[in-house]
Amino acid sequence: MLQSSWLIPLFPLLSFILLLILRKSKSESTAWIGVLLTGISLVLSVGVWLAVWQGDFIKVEGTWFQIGERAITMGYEVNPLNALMLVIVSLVSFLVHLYSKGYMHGDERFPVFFAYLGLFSFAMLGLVLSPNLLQLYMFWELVGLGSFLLIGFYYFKPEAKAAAKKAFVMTRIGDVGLFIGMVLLFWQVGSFEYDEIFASVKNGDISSGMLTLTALCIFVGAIGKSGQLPLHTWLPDAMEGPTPVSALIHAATMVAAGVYLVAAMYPLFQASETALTVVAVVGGVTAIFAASIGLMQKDIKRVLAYSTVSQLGYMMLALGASGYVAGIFHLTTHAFFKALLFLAAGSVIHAVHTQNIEEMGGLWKKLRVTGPLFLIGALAISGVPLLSGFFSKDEILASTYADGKYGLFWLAVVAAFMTAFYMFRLFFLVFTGKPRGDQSGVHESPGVMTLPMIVLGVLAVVAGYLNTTWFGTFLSDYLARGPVELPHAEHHGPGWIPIVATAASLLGIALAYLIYRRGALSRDWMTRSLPGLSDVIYNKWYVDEGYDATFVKGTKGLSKLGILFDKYVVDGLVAAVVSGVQGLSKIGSRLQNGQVQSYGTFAIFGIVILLLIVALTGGYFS
Amino acid sequence: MSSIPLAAYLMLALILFCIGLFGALTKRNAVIVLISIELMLNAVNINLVAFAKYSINPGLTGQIFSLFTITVAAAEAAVGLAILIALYRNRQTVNVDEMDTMKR
Amino acid sequence: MDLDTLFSFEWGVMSPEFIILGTATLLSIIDLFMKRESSRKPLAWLAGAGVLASLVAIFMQLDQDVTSILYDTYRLDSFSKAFKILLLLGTLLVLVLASNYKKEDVEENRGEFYYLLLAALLGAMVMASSADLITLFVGLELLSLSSYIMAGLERKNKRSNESAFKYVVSGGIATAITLFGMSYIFGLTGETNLFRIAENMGNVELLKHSFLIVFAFIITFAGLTFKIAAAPLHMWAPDVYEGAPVPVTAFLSVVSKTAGFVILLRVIIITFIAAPGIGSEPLLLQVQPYVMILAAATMIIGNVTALRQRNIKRMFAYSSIAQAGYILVPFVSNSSLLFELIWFYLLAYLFMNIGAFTVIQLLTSQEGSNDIGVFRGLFKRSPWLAVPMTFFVLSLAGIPVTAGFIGKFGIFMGALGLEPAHYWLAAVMMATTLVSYVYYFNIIAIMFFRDGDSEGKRVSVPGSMAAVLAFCAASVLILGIMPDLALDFFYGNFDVNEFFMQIETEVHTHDH
Amino acid sequence: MNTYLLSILIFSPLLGVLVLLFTPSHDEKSIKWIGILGTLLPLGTALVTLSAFQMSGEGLQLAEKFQWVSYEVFQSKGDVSYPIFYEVGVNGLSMVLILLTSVVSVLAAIASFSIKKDWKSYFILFFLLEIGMLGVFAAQNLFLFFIFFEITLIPMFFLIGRWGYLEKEKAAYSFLIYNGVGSAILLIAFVTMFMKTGTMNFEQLAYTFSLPQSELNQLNITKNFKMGMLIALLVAFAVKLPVAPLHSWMVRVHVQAPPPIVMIHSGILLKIGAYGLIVFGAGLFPDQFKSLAFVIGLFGVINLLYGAFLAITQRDVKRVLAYSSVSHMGIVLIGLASVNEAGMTGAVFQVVSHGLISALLFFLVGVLYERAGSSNLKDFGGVAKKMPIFAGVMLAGGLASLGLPGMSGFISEFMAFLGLFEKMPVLAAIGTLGLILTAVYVLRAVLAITFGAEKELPNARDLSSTERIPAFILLAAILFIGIYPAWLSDMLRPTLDVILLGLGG
Repeated sequence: MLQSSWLIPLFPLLSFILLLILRKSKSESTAWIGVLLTGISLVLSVGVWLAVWQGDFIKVEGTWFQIGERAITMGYEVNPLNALMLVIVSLVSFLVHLYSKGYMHGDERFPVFFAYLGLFSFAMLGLVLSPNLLQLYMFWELVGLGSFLLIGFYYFKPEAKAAAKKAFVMTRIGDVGLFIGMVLLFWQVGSFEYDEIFASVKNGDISSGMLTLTALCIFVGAIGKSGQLPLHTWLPDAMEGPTPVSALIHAATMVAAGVYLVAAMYPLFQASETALTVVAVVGGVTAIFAASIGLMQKDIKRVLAYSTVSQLGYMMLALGASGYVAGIFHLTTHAFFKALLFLAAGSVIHAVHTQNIEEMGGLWKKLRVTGPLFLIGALAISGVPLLSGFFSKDEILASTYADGKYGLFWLAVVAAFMTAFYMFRLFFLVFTGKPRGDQSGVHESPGVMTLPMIVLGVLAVVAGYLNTTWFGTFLSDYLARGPVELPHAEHHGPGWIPIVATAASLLGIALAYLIYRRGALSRDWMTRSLPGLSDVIYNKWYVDEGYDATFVKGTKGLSKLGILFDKYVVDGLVAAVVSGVQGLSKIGSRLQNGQVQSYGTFAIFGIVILLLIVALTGGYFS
Repeated sequence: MSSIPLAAYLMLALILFCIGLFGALTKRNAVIVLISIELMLNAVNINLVAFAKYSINPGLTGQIFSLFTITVAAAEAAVGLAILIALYRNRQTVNVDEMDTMKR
Repeated sequence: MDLDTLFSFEWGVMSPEFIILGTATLLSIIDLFMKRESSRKPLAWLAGAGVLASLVAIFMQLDQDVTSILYDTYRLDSFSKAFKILLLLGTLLVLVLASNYKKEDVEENRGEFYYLLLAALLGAMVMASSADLITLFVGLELLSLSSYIMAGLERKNKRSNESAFKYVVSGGIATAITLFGMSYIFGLTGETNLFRIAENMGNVELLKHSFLIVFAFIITFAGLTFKIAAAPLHMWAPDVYEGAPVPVTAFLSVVSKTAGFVILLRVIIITFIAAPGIGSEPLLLQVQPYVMILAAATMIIGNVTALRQRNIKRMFAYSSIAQAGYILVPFVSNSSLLFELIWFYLLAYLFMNIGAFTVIQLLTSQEGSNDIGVFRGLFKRSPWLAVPMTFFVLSLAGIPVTAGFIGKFGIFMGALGLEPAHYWLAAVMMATTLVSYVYYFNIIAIMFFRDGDSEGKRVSVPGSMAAVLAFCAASVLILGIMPDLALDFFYGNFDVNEFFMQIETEVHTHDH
Repeated sequence: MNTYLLSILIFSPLLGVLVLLFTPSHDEKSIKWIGILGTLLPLGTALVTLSAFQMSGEGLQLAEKFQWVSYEVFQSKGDVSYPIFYEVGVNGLSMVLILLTSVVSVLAAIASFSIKKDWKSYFILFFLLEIGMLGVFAAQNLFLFFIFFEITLIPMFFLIGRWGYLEKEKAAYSFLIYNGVGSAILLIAFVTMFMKTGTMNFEQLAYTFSLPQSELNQLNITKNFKMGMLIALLVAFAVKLPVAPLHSWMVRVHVQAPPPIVMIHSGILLKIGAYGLIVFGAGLFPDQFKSLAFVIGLFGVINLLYGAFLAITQRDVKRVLAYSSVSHMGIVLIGLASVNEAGMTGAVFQVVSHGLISALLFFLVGVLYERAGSSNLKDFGGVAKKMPIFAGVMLAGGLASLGLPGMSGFISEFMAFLGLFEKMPVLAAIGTLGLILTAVYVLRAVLAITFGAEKELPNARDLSSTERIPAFILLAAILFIGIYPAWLSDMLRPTLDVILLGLGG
């Protein structure tokens, strides 16, 4: 089974190629190609996972090309961590393929969409299977390409174009960090291989300063991909893409790649306390920061997007707080419930043709499948007990507390409260109350769309039992077989932590209920009480504007300056030389005045001057 | 025999040469210009003859040289005057400074 | 000297000169007896035949050892043979140009041009073959006087007149200056024979007159720059070139210039080779910076001023000034490659410049204008004229695969090969070459890029002109691709050491 | 027969010239076909050469040598002759570049279908240009190199000046004068070296310059002399590459020249600069090159950033691409400056990769210009609608240009930076800023054309089948190198090893 794991990414690639060839086909059954091929990948992935569960790992590599004596290798590796990722990715990918069959119905570039999905799946699976940093980096960028193409799928929309560009550039900033970190590591270790890097780290071959530096550089890559502060702005904008894309790429898989990266390179981070702290702080701050923005957004997908950013922050926080298992656990559960939420949101949008929650309301009755599924997702993400989110979030809080990062702990609790609040704000506004827009043609989505949602709904409920103190820590036992030495003793913080967490989320739900369901509190209650703050939050803390005013304007300004420099200094110097020569030419032809006698005079002057020079410099009269 | 030193001849020739040069370069009348050139050539002749007699290595060839110079100068004057006449026929002027249709 | 002595000389070595002299005399006599209205074209053919015969005679002399007659006033050595070939070849091509030269306002059927041309050639050949100041001077004047008349040959053309007059005046002054310098050379050494001058120059007594020596050097050198149209005596060239008939311009820019270099080499190198400078350095080394200044000034003035020219003949005048500057560079460097470098460059220059003037003559006489606009759209109209012209221009600019490049490359070898290398002179040469690209390529641009209103007006090319064009273009290319053809010929037949070889054959007998 | 293979290759385009000379000049169709067939001949010969070429073989292969020009010099130390030979040969590096040349030439010839006038002289010049390019890479001595180098100048001058756009003549002059400056410096340096050492052969020169200083003193070769020569060579090739601030001619050429010629120009001609830097700079004066490495690297980073910054706000897509070339050539310098295997390989990869990518992009721009009569970004939008294949290829080209993995641009950028990070990590880190900026300007330009609201184009046709050939071949080549770089790196390694050995590892 394991030997054929290299085939897993190739099926989606095949799908990409086939569908690109068939791009002009009007038949929507082309979607089945994609579904089928990712389905095969899924089966293989599950098989691989099961094999790994039984303790089989594999690593196969071959030389790709050589730089001098050093061989740059390519290959594939399966270990507990990435086997889990394989399953998550191929599962979500498969479900999204299926879902898109219904969602994209009627689009004139239908096959192209599936082709892009295939490309993305290929890249993401390839990323996960990579046995070395370089290969990871390559797929890392390809994943970005897939994301870019899918965000810009509606290429004729200026917003989509801008969003695609923004996504690519912002993640590239992170990628460059990863690139630097990777290359620096190479010159320290002499290889891109994870094993060798970890071995060097263990042997202490790398100075601690360099360790921190490389870890941080790599973390910059993770920040970019996972939409962490300060490179988060692209992720909400990426919602311009079709909703299934948001579910696949911008919720479940690609954005989690940052978390995966940190997890995959965990020994490196473990070796540097500073790096871990930075990861934790960035994660924690992002969690609450994004959650705060989520409170006031009006676009259903944007709320979910900020929620994603926030949840990814949680994962980073966990990893930074030595909660390796917690982080990956949350990654897993989040993949399911966030994909569910997005697909459900997609179903809603599919029904009402708007993304503005102000124009929805009272959809519970009309969307009998979507509504409950959305509720499950919302409950899961809010951390309501017994659902998956509860367990993973609890574990994160526990590790943070156990790691002694109390400030971040309370930050995370507040974020949990906010999460519950905005999720239920969303739920109440969308599904309850009276319709605020035209809902004449609204009907439930077809089976191809609801089926994936149901699968995800089930998973969102049960995935939490992978790792619980009550039923068994399957996940951490499983991960412990991997190359990463787990931080000793998974933290089981004080028993009051789950209670606090539950309280926070229930409080959030209650508050949302009071405001948006019961109307007990005015909706603009906060706006009125804290006008300045709410303004700032509503405008997403003005980060976009800030970037625009500094980096974007700065770059453009520098560019304009450069153009001026080019025109006036570079070309100006040349022009000066040219006009100098022309001036000489003018003098030359002026002297040629047609008077033969003046020619003679010049000649005589020439001779006399020459003689003078000879007399003065020749040393004849000294 | 003679008390006049070589330097005096040379100075005379130099002065004569400069006078000729000055005339050739400043006079407006083309005939005078041609004559001035003759003056310069004659200055050379003085040089040659003086050197032939008084130089460090005196020799007869200097005088022979001057004979050739005189002959050539005559030919040159003839050619010059002939050209001048052709020019005069076309232009009705012998002013050197009017002969500047070609310039720059 | 009695008749016996006179007859004892090997007059045969002068056969090339005699052939030219005889042809010129014959032509003048035939011209006298020809009817006024009959065409003088046969004269051109006759003249050409004479030049060709003379050329053959020289080729037959190639194996001959150094011979000197008339007390070294005439000597046949490798140097003279090598350069006489250039002179004859140049004249031959100019003759073809001249035979095709027609202008409406000139009375046709005038034969004197041909024998004047031959007379000028004779003067140039004497300059190449003499080692005595007096004969050199006479040869120089023979060339000059004939040229003066040729420049003014279009008697009714004011420009031609003016050109001739300017030439005469400038030439007169230059002659005087040269002679003035020569008189000092004579005065210092008491000799007119170049080799004996050289011997006497080495005299210790002269050490105290070292300034006079350098004075003589500068004056003579400056005077001789007139013929090659180099600074400081270069300013006549644009005006004279512009006014003179095209074949004459071609002659002046090629044959006359070659002759100028010949006399410069003879007089300067032989005379001053042993001359002492200050300290232990020889004079020729010491004056290098000054010659360098002249060379640099010539290159700069020529190339820079050419930029503004709209008159094609004038442009080529400045171009030829610049080329003279390039050829002066080997003089400065005085490398052992001196002779072959100059010879090769002049050979290349001969082909490219005469080729260019062939095209210029065809175009200017058809369009009746000397403006550079005559080239407009030439590629469209007459590609077979435009393409060779492109080769010539590229060669003048020194672009590879043309003879001009090899010539320039050689000059660089000379300039950079010695210790210390003349980097800045090479730099000036390169920089001015770049400037020259602008005006040379301007011609190309006009021919190729601007399709003017004169579209469709083809240029008629007489057969002989086409032959000259083809010959020049082929030579420019072949010498550019296989320069060894010329270099091997040079090395195989000429020994530059002969240049310095003094022949002590006859004993002086003054028994009368 | 093998002995003359290279000469046959170099001069094979002459056959095309010959045939064209006897083709009536109004017969557009046959001329264009002869044009394509004429470039296929060198391609075929190049492939034969490749098959005769031993991949792992070290040193020069298929060498030819004939006496050519001989100056005899009589000096005090005795007769010294200064022979100049006709010497050609290939090593891994030049083989790669010869292949690149012959491929890009064929594609440019196909792209020349859009040429509107004077096809006959166009293709004659085109062939001459190809001779020059092939010769430059095959030449094994300075003299021959210089001659071929200059041979490329003249046809280019004509091709720009006659078939270019509005300000073509100015561009042609710009090209001529700037390159003239470069070749002038080159010539002075070459002749000086020749006169000092008596040889022009690359290997002999490298050997001579590597002699111990005590022996060099006899030849009057000092350390300063070597340094001076190196600086002269660097400046000369910096003009060609081009290195800021000597780049303005190149921008002008890229904007004004006809698209097929720009393909050739940015695809191959600029590469002569890089080739020269490697062969002459690093190859002849390794020690001095090493001591200047920082300066070279600095210029590389400046080039990279300067080009990128200026590309960001350009309004004309041609100018964007032109500045992008400036920027990408910075990566070549970065690779060279690192003076290690990774960097050197990266530099050569960048040469090849940029050759293909820029050829592709300029080809597409040419297509666009043909359709719309404009290359101003403002005039375009949503081209993907009517011209989906065009848009796809353009996007792919853009992505290749910004160094997307799986495409050739990534490998070269990666290796160049990998190299520099070993030696000058801080400088390299500053340089990586360029990677971000590249993404910014490439996407801006490409998306402005293909994405967004559709703007009406007068003549919006997707790529025709003839146009698809060059586009797809180039794209395939870009992908091939990106996915399987070993093919190229194996071919290069023996050659680069020799150079690196001189550089001391």
